[in-house]
Amino acid sequence: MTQMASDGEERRVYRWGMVIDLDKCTGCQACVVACRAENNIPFAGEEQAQMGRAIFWIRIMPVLEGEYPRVRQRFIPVPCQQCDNPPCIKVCPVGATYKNNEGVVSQVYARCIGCRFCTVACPYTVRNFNWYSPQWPEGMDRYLNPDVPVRPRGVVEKCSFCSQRIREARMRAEEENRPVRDGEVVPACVQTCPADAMFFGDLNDPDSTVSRLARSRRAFRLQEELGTNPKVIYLGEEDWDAKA
Amino acid sequence: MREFAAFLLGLLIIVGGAGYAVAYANKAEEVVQPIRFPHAKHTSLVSCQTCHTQVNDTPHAGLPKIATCMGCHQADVSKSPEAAKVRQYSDRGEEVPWIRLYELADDISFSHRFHLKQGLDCQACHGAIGESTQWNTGFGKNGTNGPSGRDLMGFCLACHQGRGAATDCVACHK
Amino acid sequence: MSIGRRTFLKLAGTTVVGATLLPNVSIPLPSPQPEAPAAAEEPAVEDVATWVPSVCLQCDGGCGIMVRVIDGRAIKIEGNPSYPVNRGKLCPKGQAALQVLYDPDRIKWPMQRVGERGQGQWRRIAWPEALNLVASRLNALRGRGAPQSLMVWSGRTRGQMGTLLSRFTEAFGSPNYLENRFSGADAALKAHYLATGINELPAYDLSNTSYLLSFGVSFAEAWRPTVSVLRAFGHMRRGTPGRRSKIVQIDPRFSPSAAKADEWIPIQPGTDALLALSIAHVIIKEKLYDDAFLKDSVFGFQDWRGPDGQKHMGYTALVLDEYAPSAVAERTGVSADDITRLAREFATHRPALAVAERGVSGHTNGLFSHLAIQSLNALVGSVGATGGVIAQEHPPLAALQPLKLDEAARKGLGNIRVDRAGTSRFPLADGTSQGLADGILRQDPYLVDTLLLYYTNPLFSQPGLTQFHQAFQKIPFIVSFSPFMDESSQYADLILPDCTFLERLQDDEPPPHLGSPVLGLRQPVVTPLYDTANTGDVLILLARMMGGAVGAAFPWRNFEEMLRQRLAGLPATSTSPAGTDWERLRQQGGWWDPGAAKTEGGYPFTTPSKKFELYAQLMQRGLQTVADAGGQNPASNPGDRLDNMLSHVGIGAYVGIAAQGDKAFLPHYESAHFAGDEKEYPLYLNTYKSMALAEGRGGNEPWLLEVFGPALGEKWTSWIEINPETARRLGIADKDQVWMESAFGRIPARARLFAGARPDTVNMPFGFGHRAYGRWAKDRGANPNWILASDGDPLAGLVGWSATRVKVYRA
Amino acid sequence: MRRLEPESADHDLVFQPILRPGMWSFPVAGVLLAVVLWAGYAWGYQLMHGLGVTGLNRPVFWGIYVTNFIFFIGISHAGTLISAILRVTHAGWRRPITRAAEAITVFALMIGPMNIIIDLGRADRLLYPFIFGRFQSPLLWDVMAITTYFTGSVIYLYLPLIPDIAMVRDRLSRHDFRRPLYQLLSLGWTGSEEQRRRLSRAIGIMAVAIIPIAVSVHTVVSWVLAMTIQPMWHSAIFGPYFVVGAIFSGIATLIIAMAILRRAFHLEPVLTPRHFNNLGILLLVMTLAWLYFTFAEYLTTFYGGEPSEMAVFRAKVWGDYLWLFWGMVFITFVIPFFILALPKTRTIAGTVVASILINIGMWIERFTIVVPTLIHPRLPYDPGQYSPTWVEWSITAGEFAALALLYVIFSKLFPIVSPWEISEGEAEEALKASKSQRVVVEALARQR
Repeated sequence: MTQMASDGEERRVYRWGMVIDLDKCTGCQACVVACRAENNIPFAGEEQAQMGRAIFWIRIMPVLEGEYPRVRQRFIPVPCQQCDNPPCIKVCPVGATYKNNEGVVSQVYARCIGCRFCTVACPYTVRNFNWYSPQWPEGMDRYLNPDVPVRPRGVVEKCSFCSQRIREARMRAEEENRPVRDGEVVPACVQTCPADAMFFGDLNDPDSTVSRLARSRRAFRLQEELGTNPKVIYLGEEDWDAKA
Repeated sequence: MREFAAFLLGLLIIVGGAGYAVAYANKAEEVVQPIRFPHAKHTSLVSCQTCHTQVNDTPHAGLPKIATCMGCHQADVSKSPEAAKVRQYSDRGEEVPWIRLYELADDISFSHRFHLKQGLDCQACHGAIGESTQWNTGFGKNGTNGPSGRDLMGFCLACHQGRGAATDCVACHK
Repeated sequence: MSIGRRTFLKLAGTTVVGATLLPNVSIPLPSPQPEAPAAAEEPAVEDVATWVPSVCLQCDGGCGIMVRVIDGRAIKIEGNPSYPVNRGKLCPKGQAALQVLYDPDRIKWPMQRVGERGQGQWRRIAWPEALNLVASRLNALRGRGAPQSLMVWSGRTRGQMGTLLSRFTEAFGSPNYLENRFSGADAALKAHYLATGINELPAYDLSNTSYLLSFGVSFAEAWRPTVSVLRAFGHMRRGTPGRRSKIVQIDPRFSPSAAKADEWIPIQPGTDALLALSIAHVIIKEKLYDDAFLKDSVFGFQDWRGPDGQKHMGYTALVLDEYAPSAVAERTGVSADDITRLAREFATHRPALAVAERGVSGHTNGLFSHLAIQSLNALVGSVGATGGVIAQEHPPLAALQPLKLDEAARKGLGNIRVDRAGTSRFPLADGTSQGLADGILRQDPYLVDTLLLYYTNPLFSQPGLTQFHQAFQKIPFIVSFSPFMDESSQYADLILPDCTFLERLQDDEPPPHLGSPVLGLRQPVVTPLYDTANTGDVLILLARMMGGAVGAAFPWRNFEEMLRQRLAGLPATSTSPAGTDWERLRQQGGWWDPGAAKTEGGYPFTTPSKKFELYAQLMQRGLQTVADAGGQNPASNPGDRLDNMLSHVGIGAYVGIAAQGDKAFLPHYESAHFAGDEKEYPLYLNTYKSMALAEGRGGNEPWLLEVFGPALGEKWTSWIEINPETARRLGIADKDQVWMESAFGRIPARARLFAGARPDTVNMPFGFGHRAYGRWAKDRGANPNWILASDGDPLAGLVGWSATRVKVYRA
Repeated sequence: MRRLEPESADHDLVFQPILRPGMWSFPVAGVLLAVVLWAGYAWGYQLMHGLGVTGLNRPVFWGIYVTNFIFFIGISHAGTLISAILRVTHAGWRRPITRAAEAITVFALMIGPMNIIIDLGRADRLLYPFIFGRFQSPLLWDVMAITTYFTGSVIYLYLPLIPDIAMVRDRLSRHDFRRPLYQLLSLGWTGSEEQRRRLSRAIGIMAVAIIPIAVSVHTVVSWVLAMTIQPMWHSAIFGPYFVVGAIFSGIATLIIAMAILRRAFHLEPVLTPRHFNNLGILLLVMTLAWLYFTFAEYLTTFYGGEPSEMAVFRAKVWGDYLWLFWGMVFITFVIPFFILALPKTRTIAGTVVASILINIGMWIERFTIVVPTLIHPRLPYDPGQYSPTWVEWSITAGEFAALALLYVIFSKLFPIVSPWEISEGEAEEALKASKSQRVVVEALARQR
């Protein structure tokens, strides 16, 4: 999809999306740690973590079913689903969260009043709140990423699809007068995924990897029935099909 | 009637005080650079990039390194006593402790390189600083020329809107 | 920032004075720290990120990393996209490594103990003083003619560090170099050696396997090299169009690996060999094996006749005779139908691969179980073949100067080891921690006077911790090189802190798995934060300060010089510069040569038969050698015959291996022993490693603690998994605080009801229960090592991680 | 028409608290003030350290602050709505209680929205909803509705107060320090025919206008929950359900307040068992209405059996919230129903007991609406848990204390029973020669 810029030039409009292949995902949580390292997410500590105060922009949802010895478990990494019809945005009283023209649901920390309406409205519970001021004990702030701000106490934060990386890639592409190439930009979680279970790219480009995978028969979205229309697409697990 | 007068007086004091506080906060803090550096003298000879060497390659323009200065000032090209200071810094093996005039808030992502590649020139944002003949006239920290802390967002946004550039929050905000 | 470097420079350039025992040598050393790359210096441009290639050391995997450095600060770690091990990917441990570097509780300078052992009272000591202390003590030991009293215990030695440590110990004259690099995997290594003659871990071509029988392998959590295995898993799932490999997880616990497998077989603990051999039974009986491979490349499949004309039993006879599915079904808990089905699937979906790991080797019969499981690969021709066990090539390093031993060293090396490895006690062991605590405690065969600890933390990681704590009290002088105040360092007298792996230069060869040779270059991404020094440099300096034959064995000025000498042997390849091109090697992050892999065309067997030996002649000969030298063991008489040793006098008496004669050297089932009376301690304790913490070294990294147990949503603490039915019987509810007690003590635990636990087994992860190791690790959860039996495998002295019975009751 | 001057000594009774304040109120006010101050400290502590000092977490992002918000907005319906309805329907017996009811409304409306401010992560950005407000957010609707309601209620409380304030003004001595206050507030009321006509007209308009506003307020409050797609929140009947609950708890609060005032200010002659009886019958109607809505809500959920909804349903009906839920049903319906249905127990004491139980029950109802849904989010994550901390309990206690304190202060400043309205009623009654009114007058006389 393209849109006309004011100077009459055609400009590519991206629609960022993510595909997570559950058949490959092993629940190793590399994405979880990579995300926290990239996005300056503080660790909560034992007491706070046990209270459910640890902030994760992506987390592993373990779904355990069955009884011994017929047990089944799936690991589902859940980042912000980047809904096309996000329930969180509607309820924000101050416009501190919005969907940008590339489809990314962003949070404006400087605007957020911390009412947590969006966190309760999100059917995926992927929004996080800063209950306390973030802390990096004794020099651990040295690893903070200067491309990502540190969020103050009292505001909501969430997965941004690593917007700092997208911005970087988009600028590089614009400087070179070309569109962002497929696979040129990936969030930290996708970059590290050891089993290659995660993909990221432009859903507006029908030939991109994510578009291709999103058309898979295995493709589904979490809680599709809610009509939120997420841009995080999952690929289901397969069976080994030899007749037993 | 007297109450009304008192009320008006009180209102005046509050509004006036607030106005003064705002004005005071925005008053350009005059910066005394370690070397009295006249921009105009240099820009008539060389381009901005000659000294702000990083500007084409990185997000930052970069403050001149002493080695850059010494490229010209090795020889006694200027009789100015200020120019002699450059050599003194160099002899001591020190960098000139330039004071940065333009600072962005922590949550702003800005790339000089990108904006230059879009065809903007330095003046578009930095105004007439290159023409300053005096070393410090009017150019204070977050000063009155070019983008300043006062309404930086408005300044950026006006240009972005005019050129059809990105106006999305996360295009500039981290 | 640069205190460390400056102090060390001073030390290196100073004449060592005041050490009366030392020759007065002046050692002109340049900086022991190699120049850090550009990023760590004054940045050429401000605030601009540079990416410094290095190699991760958060586990044994050895992944290539790129570290983003801004203004001398390490900001983010990513995988190195061109590194063959991980191809740009990284696991959570690698992602969290910045918390190793910036841990506020690191040891910041050399320290000498001032209080009682373990009290944690220290004084800062200068490097020269500290090194003098060690050098003079060690020289005195040699002077007394007791160099064997030095023990060097190392853990994660990578590349030349292992060489350096063992060379140091040997040049010094002590036989007591103990390296537990692959704790838990050592049975796989030993079994691989006995069958192929290659004394290292086998390499598996997982990506191309169509059918994987995984016996107790935590492939999704802790199988080295972690990232490579996970990449292979992704490939097995969806990497090849039209093929989705089947994975069968044979494991008492429903681990994440079992969750990701296509089928889970909750086997009776310790009976893996029975299952493997009955699968073999079906394959042989139904003639599903690879006839050509068996004929050409396998020794001992059929009955055979030795050079002396004596007839020996072969694999076929044993397997057909003893291991029919119906005969093992009840003991393994796997139905005969399932066994038959698995056997048929395995044999008909080639390339098929059977692998075994910690879950199997943790039992006292682990070595034999490994032999049995490994034999399945020979049956289907998966040795030296695509999708099977592949030969591992190594980087061609230049040789070091041959070691010249002096008289004192030769004399010292003539002693048996403290741990009795290589004696009839542990005849097939190169080194073992099983008998070690006992040996140290009883000072039998002699006193251990000085212990050097490098990258190992036995007071946390060894079963039988109580005994080890007592043993450490008996050692007069302990030196630790740890950068962290771990449990063992707390017992040290002197700590000479190493840099963390992000601050030091090192080479790194990943464990076998790719087939092709790789040599990674770990380089400092930032200048050392504190007054710490690369142990490689310290060791060389120490040796040179000691002078004499020991000093002469280390003719290099520093570790970098030694490294460069060895790397000079690397040729230029299509993907890498020659080893002499140091700068380009650094920019690339290492040297590798994918072209050198041999996935096809056989396997370089070095067994007596030059074949894959189902009948392990190496075992037979190894035991014979020990038996012939019998005098080393007080309990055995010179001239003991092997048979005797096995059955009566020797090993049999020690450990009770039931099999006799030929059967002992063939893959067979030995019943597993469990410590603790079955009536009193009715539950098996199954221990395992998790992805986040592995064996516990990550316990001081909050990022990892906070994502510890994804399957049950646990974090920051450890737990035990109990079958809900069992828990109900014991009156235990979910999240109850309980005691877990074995014959050796009890530890507190948090009970989690888990449908993936066998009713007769409780599962507990390693990684918690530190009593030191910084603010985040200390006093958190429990460490099963306190209640584990210290026995394990009788032949090679391997540790029995799951050989203990327990009972569980509410606290 | 008889001039409405307070020479009628019957009214002295209601002026007593103002003209001759008893000392008893100081210790009571002192205790209440202490609780309020403690709550202030707790809030300060929370502002200093962040919302981490509460028991809130992920996924239980909202807790008893929001519960309190809904509860207080609920009891605010005591007031204005009831008195307006009664006024519009010309229920004569309303006269002595309208003032008490309207005051509850205003004070509850002062305290209720405070909870939202307390609950904000960034209280310093309090004005952002006004500067950057987005009308698509139900929270903004709340801001609008509550502001309107509050303004309306204050006016509605104030208008009938004007003549009373004037009466107080005229009774205070010239040197009394309070006189200027009453002087100012009485807006120069002289009781002229024109003034009275205008006042009566204004009150009439307000009484009609306030009813839809009040209904809309609690509807909008319910929509804060109902507009999300969360299980057992996303319900179409939440609007009326909450309004019914609000009126229900409002009446209960009014009964409690009346009983206390009756004793404290010796208003037995004015606030008679008849008032309690009438309100008791209203309460009985409301408890049935409440039960109807609750039943409809839960039956619909149960019958649908949608998994995420059922997770919450189970938690409430036979899970972790079993005791709270059934306790709530027991004390908001079962016990009050029997008390209120039987004329024998529909006494002052009986209605007060029922009202106290109902208010506790209604608070629990708000809690069991807010929290269990959050504890069982749609995605089966590690389920949440929530136990409020001392900070939250302190602030909650402070809010109830503040309500009582404001009430005490109000009752010391203004007639809590409107002499003017009663007189107005007397005038009407006189025309109708009402019997019941005479009873009151006689009672007043007896009392004197």
